[in-house]
Amino acid sequence: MNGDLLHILQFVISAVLMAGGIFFVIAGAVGVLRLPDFYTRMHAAGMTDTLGAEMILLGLIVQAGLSQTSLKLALIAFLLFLTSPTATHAVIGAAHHAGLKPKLGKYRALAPGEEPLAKSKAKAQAKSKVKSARKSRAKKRVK
Amino acid sequence: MIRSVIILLMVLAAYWLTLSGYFHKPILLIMGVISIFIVLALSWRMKILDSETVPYFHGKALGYYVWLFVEITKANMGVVKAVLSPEMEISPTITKVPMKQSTDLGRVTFANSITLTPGTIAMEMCEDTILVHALLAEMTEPSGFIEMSDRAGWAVSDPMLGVIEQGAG
Amino acid sequence: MSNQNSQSPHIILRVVSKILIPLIALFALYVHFHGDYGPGGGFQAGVIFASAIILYALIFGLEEAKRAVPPSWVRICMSLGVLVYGGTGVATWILGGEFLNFTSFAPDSTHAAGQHWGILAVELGVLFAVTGAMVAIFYAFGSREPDLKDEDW
Amino acid sequence: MEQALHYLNVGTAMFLLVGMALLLGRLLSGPTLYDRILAVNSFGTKTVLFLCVFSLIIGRQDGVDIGILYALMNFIATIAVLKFFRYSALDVSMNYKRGNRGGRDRS
Repeated sequence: MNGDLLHILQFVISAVLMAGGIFFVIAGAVGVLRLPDFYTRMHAAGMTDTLGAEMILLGLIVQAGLSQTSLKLALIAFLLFLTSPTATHAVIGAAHHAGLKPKLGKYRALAPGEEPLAKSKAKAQAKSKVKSARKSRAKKRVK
Repeated sequence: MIRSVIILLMVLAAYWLTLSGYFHKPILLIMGVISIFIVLALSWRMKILDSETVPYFHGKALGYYVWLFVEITKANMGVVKAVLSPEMEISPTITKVPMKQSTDLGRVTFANSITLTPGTIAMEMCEDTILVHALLAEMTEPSGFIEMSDRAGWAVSDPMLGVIEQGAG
Repeated sequence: MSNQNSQSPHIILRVVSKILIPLIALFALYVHFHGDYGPGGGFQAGVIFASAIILYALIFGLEEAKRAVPPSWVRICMSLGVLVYGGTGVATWILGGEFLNFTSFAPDSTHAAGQHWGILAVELGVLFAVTGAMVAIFYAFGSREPDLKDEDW
Repeated sequence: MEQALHYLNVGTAMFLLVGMALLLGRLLSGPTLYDRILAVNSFGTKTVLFLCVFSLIIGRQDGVDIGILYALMNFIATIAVLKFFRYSALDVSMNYKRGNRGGRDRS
Protein backbone atom coordinates (compact mmCIF):
# COMPACT_ATOMS: atom_id res chain seq x y z
CA MET A 1 0.00 0.00 0.00
CA ASN A 2 2.74 2.37 1.08
CA GLY A 3 4.84 1.33 -1.88
CA ASP A 4 1.97 2.10 -4.23
CA LEU A 5 1.65 5.61 -2.81
CA LEU A 6 5.38 6.17 -3.27
CA HIS A 7 5.15 5.03 -6.88
CA ILE A 8 2.26 7.38 -7.56
CA LEU A 9 4.15 10.24 -5.93
CA GLN A 10 7.21 9.41 -8.04
CA PHE A 11 5.10 9.40 -11.20
CA VAL A 12 3.41 12.70 -10.37
CA ILE A 13 6.63 14.54 -9.50
CA SER A 14 8.42 13.20 -12.55
CA ALA A 15 5.47 14.01 -14.84
CA VAL A 16 5.25 17.59 -13.55
CA LEU A 17 8.99 18.17 -13.93
CA MET A 18 9.15 16.67 -17.40
CA ALA A 19 6.06 18.54 -18.60
CA GLY A 20 7.66 21.78 -17.39
CA GLY A 21 10.90 20.90 -19.12
CA ILE A 22 9.11 20.08 -22.37
CA PHE A 23 7.26 23.39 -22.17
CA PHE A 24 10.53 25.31 -21.88
CA VAL A 25 12.20 23.26 -24.61
CA ILE A 26 9.37 23.86 -27.08
CA ALA A 27 9.10 27.53 -26.06
CA GLY A 28 12.82 27.92 -26.67
CA ALA A 29 12.57 26.31 -30.11
CA VAL A 30 9.60 28.53 -31.02
CA GLY A 31 11.56 31.53 -29.76
CA VAL A 32 14.53 30.62 -31.93
CA LEU A 33 12.18 30.61 -34.92
CA ARG A 34 10.25 33.77 -34.02
CA LEU A 35 12.71 36.28 -32.61
CA PRO A 36 14.00 38.93 -35.01
CA ASP A 37 17.80 38.76 -34.90
CA PHE A 38 20.66 36.54 -33.88
CA TYR A 39 21.36 38.08 -30.47
CA THR A 40 17.78 37.76 -29.29
CA ARG A 41 17.52 34.20 -30.62
CA MET A 42 20.46 33.34 -28.41
CA HIS A 43 18.31 34.11 -25.35
CA ALA A 44 15.64 31.65 -26.43
CA ALA A 45 18.26 28.96 -27.06
CA GLY A 46 19.73 29.62 -23.63
CA MET A 47 16.30 29.09 -22.10
CA THR A 48 16.16 25.59 -23.62
CA ASP A 49 19.65 24.77 -22.48
CA THR A 50 19.21 25.80 -18.86
CA LEU A 51 15.82 25.27 -17.33
CA GLY A 52 14.35 22.93 -19.95
CA ALA A 53 17.27 20.51 -19.90
CA GLU A 54 17.71 20.60 -16.13
CA MET A 55 14.00 19.98 -15.48
CA ILE A 56 13.82 17.01 -17.87
CA LEU A 57 16.95 15.53 -16.33
CA LEU A 58 15.55 16.05 -12.81
CA GLY A 59 12.38 14.27 -13.85
CA LEU A 60 14.41 11.35 -15.18
CA ILE A 61 16.45 11.25 -11.96
CA VAL A 62 13.21 11.01 -9.97
CA GLN A 63 12.15 8.11 -12.21
CA ALA A 64 15.44 6.27 -11.94
CA GLY A 65 15.49 6.52 -8.15
CA LEU A 66 18.66 5.77 -6.22
CA SER A 67 20.73 3.97 -8.81
CA GLN A 68 23.78 4.33 -10.97
CA THR A 69 21.70 5.66 -13.84
CA SER A 70 20.53 8.60 -11.76
CA LEU A 71 24.16 9.35 -10.80
CA LYS A 72 25.07 9.44 -14.48
CA LEU A 73 22.07 11.64 -15.24
CA ALA A 74 23.22 14.03 -12.51
CA LEU A 75 26.64 14.03 -14.16
CA ILE A 76 25.04 14.99 -17.48
CA ALA A 77 23.11 17.77 -15.72
CA PHE A 78 26.38 19.06 -14.26
CA LEU A 79 28.16 18.93 -17.62
CA LEU A 80 25.32 20.77 -19.38
CA PHE A 81 25.31 23.34 -16.57
CA LEU A 82 29.01 23.90 -17.22
CA THR A 83 29.22 23.73 -21.01
CA SER A 84 26.01 25.36 -22.26
CA PRO A 85 26.66 28.90 -20.93
CA THR A 86 30.25 28.66 -22.10
CA ALA A 87 29.22 27.65 -25.61
CA THR A 88 26.59 30.41 -25.65
CA HIS A 89 29.19 32.95 -24.57
CA ALA A 90 31.62 31.72 -27.22
CA VAL A 91 29.05 31.90 -30.04
CA ILE A 92 27.80 35.37 -29.12
CA GLY A 93 31.35 36.63 -28.54
CA ALA A 94 32.46 35.39 -31.94
CA ALA A 95 29.45 37.00 -33.64
CA HIS A 96 30.12 40.30 -31.85
CA HIS A 97 33.80 40.14 -32.77
CA ALA A 98 32.96 39.46 -36.41
CA GLY A 99 30.91 42.66 -36.46
CA LEU A 100 27.35 41.37 -36.57
CA LYS A 101 25.22 44.39 -35.62
CA PRO A 102 22.60 43.78 -32.91
CA LYS A 103 19.12 45.27 -33.23
CA LEU A 104 18.67 47.57 -30.27
CA GLY A 105 15.76 49.54 -28.89
CA LYS A 106 12.13 48.59 -28.80
CA TYR A 107 10.86 45.91 -31.12
CA ARG A 108 7.33 44.69 -31.66
CA ALA A 109 6.25 41.77 -33.77
CA LEU A 110 3.47 42.14 -36.27
CA ALA A 111 0.19 40.65 -35.21
CA PRO A 112 -1.15 38.08 -37.67
CA GLY A 113 -2.89 39.90 -40.52
CA GLU A 114 -1.52 43.28 -39.49
CA GLU A 115 0.03 45.31 -42.26
CA PRO A 116 3.54 46.69 -41.82
CA LEU A 117 3.88 50.25 -40.53
CA ALA A 118 2.35 53.01 -42.63
CA LYS A 119 5.74 54.43 -43.58
CA SER A 120 7.09 51.23 -44.96
CA LYS A 121 3.78 50.68 -46.73
CA ALA A 122 4.08 54.03 -48.44
CA LYS A 123 7.67 53.21 -49.35
CA ALA A 124 6.64 49.87 -50.78
CA GLN A 125 3.91 51.55 -52.83
CA ALA A 126 6.37 54.13 -54.10
CA LYS A 127 8.78 51.38 -55.04
CA SER A 128 6.13 49.44 -56.88
CA LYS A 129 5.09 52.62 -58.70
CA VAL A 130 8.66 53.21 -59.78
CA LYS A 131 8.92 49.61 -60.88
CA SER A 132 5.72 49.70 -62.88
CA ALA A 133 6.79 52.99 -64.44
CA ARG A 134 10.10 51.43 -65.40
CA LYS A 135 8.32 48.42 -66.82
CA SER A 136 5.94 50.51 -68.88
CA ARG A 137 8.85 52.60 -70.11
CA ALA A 138 10.68 49.44 -71.09
CA LYS A 139 7.60 48.17 -72.87
CA LYS A 140 7.31 51.44 -74.78
CA ARG A 141 10.92 51.20 -75.76
CA VAL A 142 10.34 47.71 -77.05
CA LYS A 143 7.40 48.91 -79.06
CA MET B 1 49.61 22.30 -6.31
CA ILE B 2 49.73 19.33 -3.89
CA ARG B 3 46.26 20.24 -2.68
CA SER B 4 44.98 20.44 -6.24
CA VAL B 5 46.48 17.03 -7.05
CA ILE B 6 44.83 15.42 -4.03
CA ILE B 7 41.45 16.98 -4.78
CA LEU B 8 41.70 16.05 -8.48
CA LEU B 9 42.55 12.47 -7.43
CA MET B 10 39.44 12.29 -5.26
CA VAL B 11 37.22 13.84 -7.91
CA LEU B 12 38.51 11.48 -10.59
CA ALA B 13 38.03 8.45 -8.31
CA ALA B 14 34.44 9.45 -7.65
CA TYR B 15 33.93 10.07 -11.37
CA TRP B 16 35.31 6.62 -12.26
CA LEU B 17 33.09 4.89 -9.70
CA THR B 18 30.07 6.81 -10.99
CA LEU B 19 30.79 5.74 -14.55
CA SER B 20 31.87 2.18 -13.88
CA GLY B 21 29.55 0.91 -11.19
CA TYR B 22 31.40 -2.43 -11.05
CA PHE B 23 32.61 -2.42 -7.47
CA HIS B 24 32.89 -6.19 -7.20
CA LYS B 25 35.36 -6.74 -10.04
CA PRO B 26 38.89 -6.11 -8.75
CA ILE B 27 40.35 -6.01 -12.25
CA LEU B 28 38.19 -3.02 -13.20
CA LEU B 29 39.16 -1.22 -9.99
CA ILE B 30 42.85 -1.79 -10.74
CA MET B 31 42.32 -0.46 -14.26
CA GLY B 32 40.56 2.52 -12.73
CA VAL B 33 43.60 3.31 -10.61
CA ILE B 34 45.86 3.00 -13.66
CA SER B 35 43.55 5.26 -15.70
CA ILE B 36 43.44 7.91 -12.99
CA PHE B 37 47.21 8.03 -12.89
CA ILE B 38 47.42 8.28 -16.68
CA VAL B 39 45.02 11.24 -16.56
CA LEU B 40 47.00 12.86 -13.73
CA ALA B 41 50.19 12.48 -15.76
CA LEU B 42 48.49 14.05 -18.78
CA SER B 43 47.26 17.01 -16.72
CA TRP B 44 50.73 17.40 -15.26
CA ARG B 45 52.22 17.48 -18.75
CA MET B 46 49.61 20.05 -19.77
CA LYS B 47 50.38 22.18 -16.67
CA ILE B 48 46.73 22.49 -15.74
CA LEU B 49 47.09 21.28 -12.16
CA ASP B 50 46.04 24.35 -10.23
CA SER B 51 43.10 25.70 -8.34
CA GLU B 52 41.27 26.60 -11.54
CA THR B 53 41.13 23.00 -12.69
CA VAL B 54 39.75 21.90 -9.34
CA PRO B 55 37.67 24.77 -8.04
CA TYR B 56 37.04 23.75 -4.45
CA PHE B 57 34.11 25.91 -3.61
CA HIS B 58 34.21 25.48 0.18
CA GLY B 59 30.66 24.16 0.39
CA LYS B 60 29.34 27.70 0.14
CA ALA B 61 28.86 27.12 -3.57
CA LEU B 62 25.89 24.85 -2.93
CA GLY B 63 23.96 27.74 -1.39
CA TYR B 64 24.99 29.93 -4.30
CA TYR B 65 23.71 27.45 -6.85
CA VAL B 66 20.39 27.06 -5.05
CA TRP B 67 19.99 30.84 -5.15
CA LEU B 68 21.06 30.84 -8.81
CA PHE B 69 18.49 28.17 -9.68
CA VAL B 70 15.71 30.28 -8.16
CA GLU B 71 16.95 33.29 -10.16
CA ILE B 72 17.05 31.21 -13.36
CA THR B 73 13.47 30.07 -12.81
CA LYS B 74 12.28 33.64 -12.24
CA ALA B 75 14.10 34.96 -15.29
CA ASN B 76 12.77 32.11 -17.44
CA MET B 77 9.20 33.15 -16.68
CA GLY B 78 9.90 36.65 -17.97
CA VAL B 79 11.56 35.41 -21.16
CA VAL B 80 8.81 32.87 -21.86
CA LYS B 81 6.18 35.54 -21.45
CA ALA B 82 8.01 37.87 -23.81
CA VAL B 83 8.64 35.19 -26.43
CA LEU B 84 5.24 33.52 -26.50
CA SER B 85 3.02 36.62 -26.33
CA PRO B 86 1.66 37.45 -29.80
CA GLU B 87 2.99 41.03 -29.83
CA MET B 88 6.40 39.89 -28.54
CA GLU B 89 7.39 43.23 -27.06
CA ILE B 90 11.12 43.09 -26.48
CA SER B 91 13.71 45.78 -26.09
CA PRO B 92 17.23 44.43 -26.65
CA THR B 93 19.83 46.43 -24.76
CA ILE B 94 23.59 46.31 -24.31
CA THR B 95 25.08 47.43 -21.01
CA LYS B 96 28.42 47.33 -19.28
CA VAL B 97 28.60 45.61 -15.91
CA PRO B 98 31.64 46.10 -13.65
CA MET B 99 33.46 43.04 -12.33
CA LYS B 100 34.83 43.28 -8.82
CA GLN B 101 36.24 39.78 -8.47
CA SER B 102 40.02 39.55 -8.34
CA THR B 103 40.57 35.98 -9.54
CA ASP B 104 39.76 34.62 -12.97
CA LEU B 105 37.70 31.87 -11.37
CA GLY B 106 35.45 34.40 -9.63
CA ARG B 107 35.04 36.35 -12.85
CA VAL B 108 34.17 33.21 -14.79
CA THR B 109 31.63 32.20 -12.15
CA PHE B 110 30.03 35.63 -12.38
CA ALA B 111 29.99 35.73 -16.19
CA ASN B 112 28.62 32.21 -16.47
CA SER B 113 25.91 33.04 -13.94
CA ILE B 114 24.90 36.01 -16.09
CA THR B 115 24.72 33.78 -19.15
CA LEU B 116 22.82 31.06 -17.29
CA THR B 117 20.11 33.51 -16.32
CA PRO B 118 18.02 33.69 -19.49
CA GLY B 119 17.49 37.18 -20.80
CA THR B 120 21.05 38.27 -20.14
CA ILE B 121 24.16 37.01 -21.91
CA ALA B 122 27.74 37.99 -21.22
CA MET B 123 29.06 38.99 -24.64
CA GLU B 124 32.62 40.01 -24.09
CA MET B 125 34.94 40.55 -21.15
CA CYS B 126 36.97 43.73 -21.33
CA GLU B 127 39.38 44.96 -18.66
CA ASP B 128 37.12 45.10 -15.63
CA THR B 129 33.72 45.09 -17.25
CA ILE B 130 31.49 42.61 -18.98
CA LEU B 131 29.46 43.61 -22.01
CA VAL B 132 25.98 42.22 -21.37
CA HIS B 133 23.25 41.80 -23.96
CA ALA B 134 19.78 41.77 -22.43
CA LEU B 135 16.49 40.80 -24.04
CA LEU B 136 14.37 43.20 -22.02
CA ALA B 137 15.47 46.62 -20.86
CA GLU B 138 14.22 46.02 -17.32
CA MET B 139 16.62 43.10 -16.96
CA THR B 140 19.60 45.45 -16.97
CA GLU B 141 18.97 47.00 -13.58
CA PRO B 142 22.34 47.40 -11.86
CA SER B 143 21.06 46.21 -8.47
CA GLY B 144 20.50 42.66 -9.71
CA PHE B 145 23.98 42.46 -11.21
CA ILE B 146 25.56 43.83 -8.04
CA GLU B 147 23.83 41.20 -5.93
CA MET B 148 24.89 38.42 -8.30
CA SER B 149 28.45 39.72 -8.37
CA ASP B 150 28.65 39.80 -4.59
CA ARG B 151 27.23 36.33 -4.27
CA ALA B 152 29.56 34.90 -6.94
CA GLY B 153 32.55 36.38 -5.18
CA TRP B 154 31.30 34.94 -1.91
CA ALA B 155 30.87 31.48 -3.46
CA VAL B 156 34.50 31.28 -4.58
CA SER B 157 35.54 33.09 -1.35
CA ASP B 158 37.26 35.85 -3.25
CA PRO B 159 39.86 37.57 -1.06
CA MET B 160 39.53 40.94 -2.80
CA LEU B 161 35.82 41.32 -2.34
CA GLY B 162 35.95 41.85 1.42
CA VAL B 163 38.82 44.31 1.02
CA ILE B 164 36.87 46.43 -1.45
CA GLU B 165 33.80 46.49 0.74
CA GLN B 166 35.81 47.43 3.83
CA GLY B 167 37.58 50.14 1.86
CA ALA B 168 34.29 51.50 0.62
CA GLY B 169 32.59 51.36 4.00
CA MET C 1 48.63 29.93 -13.60
CA SER C 2 45.81 31.89 -12.02
CA ASN C 3 47.74 35.10 -12.34
CA GLN C 4 45.85 38.12 -11.22
CA ASN C 5 45.81 40.33 -14.29
CA SER C 6 45.81 37.91 -17.18
CA GLN C 7 43.18 39.67 -19.23
CA SER C 8 42.81 37.35 -22.13
CA PRO C 9 39.35 37.81 -23.67
CA HIS C 10 38.75 34.07 -23.45
CA ILE C 11 39.13 33.40 -19.74
CA ILE C 12 35.75 31.65 -19.59
CA LEU C 13 36.81 29.18 -22.25
CA ARG C 14 40.14 28.61 -20.55
CA VAL C 15 38.75 27.93 -17.08
CA VAL C 16 35.91 25.67 -18.27
CA SER C 17 38.19 23.70 -20.58
CA LYS C 18 40.67 23.15 -17.78
CA ILE C 19 37.87 21.60 -15.73
CA LEU C 20 36.69 19.47 -18.66
CA ILE C 21 39.98 18.05 -19.98
CA PRO C 22 40.64 15.55 -17.12
CA LEU C 23 37.00 14.46 -17.23
CA ILE C 24 37.13 13.79 -20.99
CA ALA C 25 40.41 11.90 -20.73
CA LEU C 26 39.15 9.68 -17.91
CA PHE C 27 35.90 9.08 -19.80
CA ALA C 28 37.96 7.84 -22.75
CA LEU C 29 39.79 5.33 -20.56
CA TYR C 30 36.45 4.26 -19.03
CA VAL C 31 35.09 3.57 -22.52
CA HIS C 32 38.19 1.57 -23.31
CA PHE C 33 38.22 -0.62 -20.21
CA HIS C 34 34.48 -1.26 -20.28
CA GLY C 35 34.43 -2.41 -23.88
CA ASP C 36 33.40 -5.87 -22.64
CA TYR C 37 30.43 -4.64 -20.59
CA GLY C 38 28.93 -1.79 -22.55
CA PRO C 39 29.34 0.19 -25.74
CA GLY C 40 32.89 1.13 -26.45
CA GLY C 41 36.27 -0.27 -27.23
CA GLY C 42 39.65 0.80 -28.44
CA PHE C 43 38.68 2.88 -31.44
CA GLN C 44 36.11 5.06 -29.70
CA ALA C 45 38.33 5.48 -26.66
CA GLY C 46 41.20 6.57 -28.88
CA VAL C 47 39.09 9.22 -30.57
CA ILE C 48 37.79 10.56 -27.24
CA PHE C 49 41.26 10.65 -25.71
CA ALA C 50 42.56 12.49 -28.76
CA SER C 51 39.68 14.96 -28.45
CA ALA C 52 40.87 15.86 -24.93
CA ILE C 53 44.27 16.74 -26.38
CA ILE C 54 42.59 18.59 -29.29
CA LEU C 55 40.54 20.69 -26.84
CA TYR C 56 43.78 21.62 -25.07
CA ALA C 57 45.35 22.55 -28.41
CA LEU C 58 42.30 24.63 -29.39
CA ILE C 59 42.41 26.70 -26.23
CA PHE C 60 46.11 27.00 -25.48
CA GLY C 61 47.48 26.90 -29.01
CA LEU C 62 49.35 24.30 -31.01
CA GLU C 63 52.77 25.26 -29.64
CA GLU C 64 51.67 24.58 -26.09
CA ALA C 65 50.03 21.30 -27.12
CA LYS C 66 53.20 20.20 -28.89
CA ARG C 67 55.11 20.93 -25.71
CA ALA C 68 52.70 18.85 -23.61
CA VAL C 69 52.38 15.98 -26.10
CA PRO C 70 55.42 16.12 -28.40
CA PRO C 71 54.96 14.96 -32.01
CA SER C 72 57.69 12.36 -31.51
CA TRP C 73 55.59 10.75 -28.76
CA VAL C 74 52.62 10.75 -31.12
CA ARG C 75 54.60 8.91 -33.77
CA ILE C 76 55.93 6.42 -31.21
CA CYS C 77 52.34 5.93 -30.01
CA MET C 78 51.11 5.16 -33.53
CA SER C 79 53.77 2.57 -34.21
CA LEU C 80 53.48 1.11 -30.71
CA GLY C 81 49.81 0.45 -31.39
CA VAL C 82 50.55 -1.57 -34.50
CA LEU C 83 53.35 -3.33 -32.64
CA VAL C 84 51.04 -4.33 -29.77
CA TYR C 85 48.38 -5.57 -32.19
CA GLY C 86 50.83 -7.57 -34.26
CA GLY C 87 52.74 -8.70 -31.20
CA THR C 88 49.60 -10.23 -29.75
CA GLY C 89 49.17 -12.23 -32.93
CA VAL C 90 52.79 -13.32 -32.93
CA ALA C 91 52.52 -14.28 -29.25
CA THR C 92 49.60 -16.58 -30.02
CA TRP C 93 51.70 -18.08 -32.84
CA ILE C 94 54.58 -18.72 -30.48
CA LEU C 95 52.22 -20.28 -27.92
CA GLY C 96 51.13 -22.75 -30.59
CA GLY C 97 47.85 -21.43 -31.93
CA GLU C 98 46.89 -19.63 -35.11
CA PHE C 99 47.49 -15.91 -35.64
CA LEU C 100 45.29 -14.00 -33.12
CA ASN C 101 43.72 -17.19 -31.76
CA PHE C 102 43.38 -16.00 -28.19
CA THR C 103 42.48 -19.35 -26.61
CA SER C 104 46.16 -20.26 -26.68
CA PHE C 105 46.82 -17.66 -23.93
CA ALA C 106 44.93 -19.79 -21.41
CA PRO C 107 44.08 -23.11 -23.04
CA ASP C 108 42.93 -24.75 -19.78
CA SER C 109 40.53 -21.98 -18.78
CA THR C 110 36.86 -22.94 -18.66
CA HIS C 111 35.40 -19.43 -18.97
CA ALA C 112 37.43 -18.12 -21.90
CA ALA C 113 40.01 -16.17 -19.92
CA GLY C 114 42.30 -16.34 -22.92
CA GLN C 115 39.74 -14.53 -25.07
CA HIS C 116 39.41 -11.84 -22.40
CA TRP C 117 43.13 -11.10 -22.15
CA GLY C 118 43.69 -11.33 -25.87
CA ILE C 119 40.92 -8.87 -26.70
CA LEU C 120 42.20 -6.51 -24.02
CA ALA C 121 45.69 -6.55 -25.56
CA VAL C 122 44.39 -6.03 -29.09
CA GLU C 123 42.13 -3.19 -27.98
CA LEU C 124 45.09 -1.57 -26.23
CA GLY C 125 46.92 -1.63 -29.55
CA VAL C 126 43.95 -0.05 -31.30
CA LEU C 127 43.75 2.63 -28.57
CA PHE C 128 47.40 3.60 -29.05
CA ALA C 129 47.18 3.62 -32.82
CA VAL C 130 43.95 5.64 -33.02
CA THR C 131 45.03 8.21 -30.43
CA GLY C 132 48.31 8.69 -32.22
CA ALA C 133 46.72 8.93 -35.64
CA MET C 134 44.04 11.42 -34.53
CA VAL C 135 46.51 13.72 -32.78
CA ALA C 136 48.93 13.48 -35.71
CA ILE C 137 46.15 14.44 -38.15
CA PHE C 138 45.21 17.39 -35.95
CA TYR C 139 48.81 18.55 -35.71
CA ALA C 140 49.19 18.27 -39.46
CA PHE C 141 46.02 20.24 -40.23
CA GLY C 142 46.54 22.73 -37.41
CA SER C 143 49.97 23.75 -38.63
CA ARG C 144 48.48 24.94 -41.92
CA GLU C 145 49.11 28.64 -42.53
CA PRO C 146 45.90 30.67 -42.61
CA ASP C 147 44.89 32.13 -45.96
CA LEU C 148 43.75 35.36 -44.32
CA LYS C 149 45.48 37.07 -41.47
CA ASP C 150 43.45 38.08 -38.44
CA GLU C 151 43.89 41.77 -39.20
CA ASP C 152 42.61 41.47 -42.75
CA TRP C 153 38.92 40.98 -42.00
CA MET D 1 2.55 2.42 -12.91
CA GLU D 2 5.43 1.09 -14.98
CA GLN D 3 3.19 1.45 -18.02
CA ALA D 4 2.36 5.05 -17.12
CA LEU D 5 6.04 5.95 -16.74
CA HIS D 6 6.72 4.32 -20.07
CA TYR D 7 4.07 6.40 -21.79
CA LEU D 8 5.37 9.54 -20.07
CA ASN D 9 8.86 8.88 -21.41
CA VAL D 10 7.62 8.12 -24.91
CA GLY D 11 5.59 11.35 -24.91
CA THR D 12 8.62 13.34 -23.75
CA ALA D 13 10.73 11.81 -26.50
CA MET D 14 8.08 12.77 -29.09
CA PHE D 15 7.99 16.37 -27.90
CA LEU D 16 11.78 16.53 -27.96
CA LEU D 17 11.67 15.39 -31.57
CA VAL D 18 9.15 18.15 -32.32
CA GLY D 19 11.52 20.69 -30.76
CA MET D 20 14.40 19.33 -32.81
CA ALA D 21 12.32 19.63 -35.99
CA LEU D 22 11.56 23.28 -35.17
CA LEU D 23 15.27 23.97 -34.67
CA LEU D 24 15.98 22.29 -37.99
CA GLY D 25 13.94 25.07 -39.60
CA ARG D 26 16.26 27.69 -38.12
CA LEU D 27 19.27 25.62 -39.10
CA LEU D 28 18.19 25.52 -42.75
CA SER D 29 16.96 29.12 -43.01
CA GLY D 30 19.45 30.88 -40.72
CA PRO D 31 20.42 34.14 -42.35
CA THR D 32 23.89 34.21 -40.83
CA LEU D 33 26.48 31.59 -40.01
CA TYR D 34 26.07 32.20 -36.30
CA ASP D 35 22.35 31.40 -36.45
CA ARG D 36 23.26 28.01 -37.82
CA ILE D 37 25.91 27.40 -35.17
CA LEU D 38 23.40 28.34 -32.49
CA ALA D 39 20.84 25.97 -33.96
CA VAL D 40 23.35 23.11 -34.11
CA ASN D 41 24.41 23.73 -30.53
CA SER D 42 20.84 23.75 -29.26
CA PHE D 43 20.09 20.68 -31.38
CA GLY D 44 22.96 18.89 -29.64
CA THR D 45 21.55 19.69 -26.20
CA LYS D 46 18.22 18.23 -27.26
CA THR D 47 19.98 15.17 -28.63
CA VAL D 48 21.55 14.59 -25.21
CA LEU D 49 18.12 14.84 -23.57
CA PHE D 50 16.65 12.50 -26.18
CA LEU D 51 19.39 9.95 -25.56
CA CYS D 52 18.72 10.03 -21.81
CA VAL D 53 14.97 9.59 -22.25
CA PHE D 54 15.51 6.87 -24.84
CA SER D 55 17.86 4.88 -22.62
CA LEU D 56 15.23 4.93 -19.86
CA ILE D 57 12.60 3.77 -22.36
CA ILE D 58 14.64 0.77 -23.44
CA GLY D 59 15.75 0.18 -19.84
CA ARG D 60 19.51 0.15 -20.45
CA GLN D 61 22.02 2.71 -19.31
CA ASP D 62 24.24 2.61 -22.38
CA GLY D 63 22.37 5.56 -23.81
CA VAL D 64 23.29 7.68 -20.80
CA ASP D 65 26.99 7.03 -21.45
CA ILE D 66 26.56 8.18 -25.02
CA GLY D 67 24.70 11.21 -23.69
CA ILE D 68 27.68 12.19 -21.51
CA LEU D 69 29.94 11.79 -24.52
CA TYR D 70 27.63 13.84 -26.74
CA ALA D 71 27.45 16.66 -24.20
CA LEU D 72 31.25 16.87 -24.17
CA MET D 73 31.71 16.52 -27.94
CA ASN D 74 29.02 19.12 -28.67
CA PHE D 75 31.04 21.64 -26.66
CA ILE D 76 34.32 20.78 -28.38
CA ALA D 77 32.71 20.90 -31.83
CA THR D 78 31.17 24.32 -31.18
CA ILE D 79 34.48 25.71 -29.96
CA ALA D 80 36.37 24.25 -32.92
CA VAL D 81 33.93 25.60 -35.53
CA LEU D 82 33.87 29.05 -33.92
CA LYS D 83 37.62 29.15 -33.66
CA PHE D 84 38.03 28.15 -37.26
CA PHE D 85 35.70 30.89 -38.46
CA ARG D 86 37.20 33.50 -36.18
CA TYR D 87 40.88 32.94 -36.87
CA SER D 88 40.62 30.80 -40.02
CA ALA D 89 43.23 28.58 -38.40
CA LEU D 90 43.21 26.13 -35.54
CA ASP D 91 46.67 26.58 -34.10
CA VAL D 92 46.29 30.06 -32.61
CA SER D 93 46.39 30.24 -28.84
CA MET D 94 43.26 31.64 -27.28
CA ASN D 95 45.16 32.36 -24.10
CA TYR D 96 46.88 35.50 -25.29
CA LYS D 97 46.92 38.75 -23.37
CA ARG D 98 44.96 41.68 -24.71
CA GLY D 99 46.84 43.82 -27.21
CA ASN D 100 49.12 41.01 -28.36
CA ARG D 101 46.78 39.24 -30.69
CA GLY D 102 47.37 35.72 -31.84
CA GLY D 103 49.61 33.20 -30.20
CA ARG D 104 52.36 33.15 -32.76
CA ASP D 105 54.40 35.45 -34.92
CA ARG D 106 52.76 36.10 -38.19
CA SER D 107 55.45 38.34 -39.62
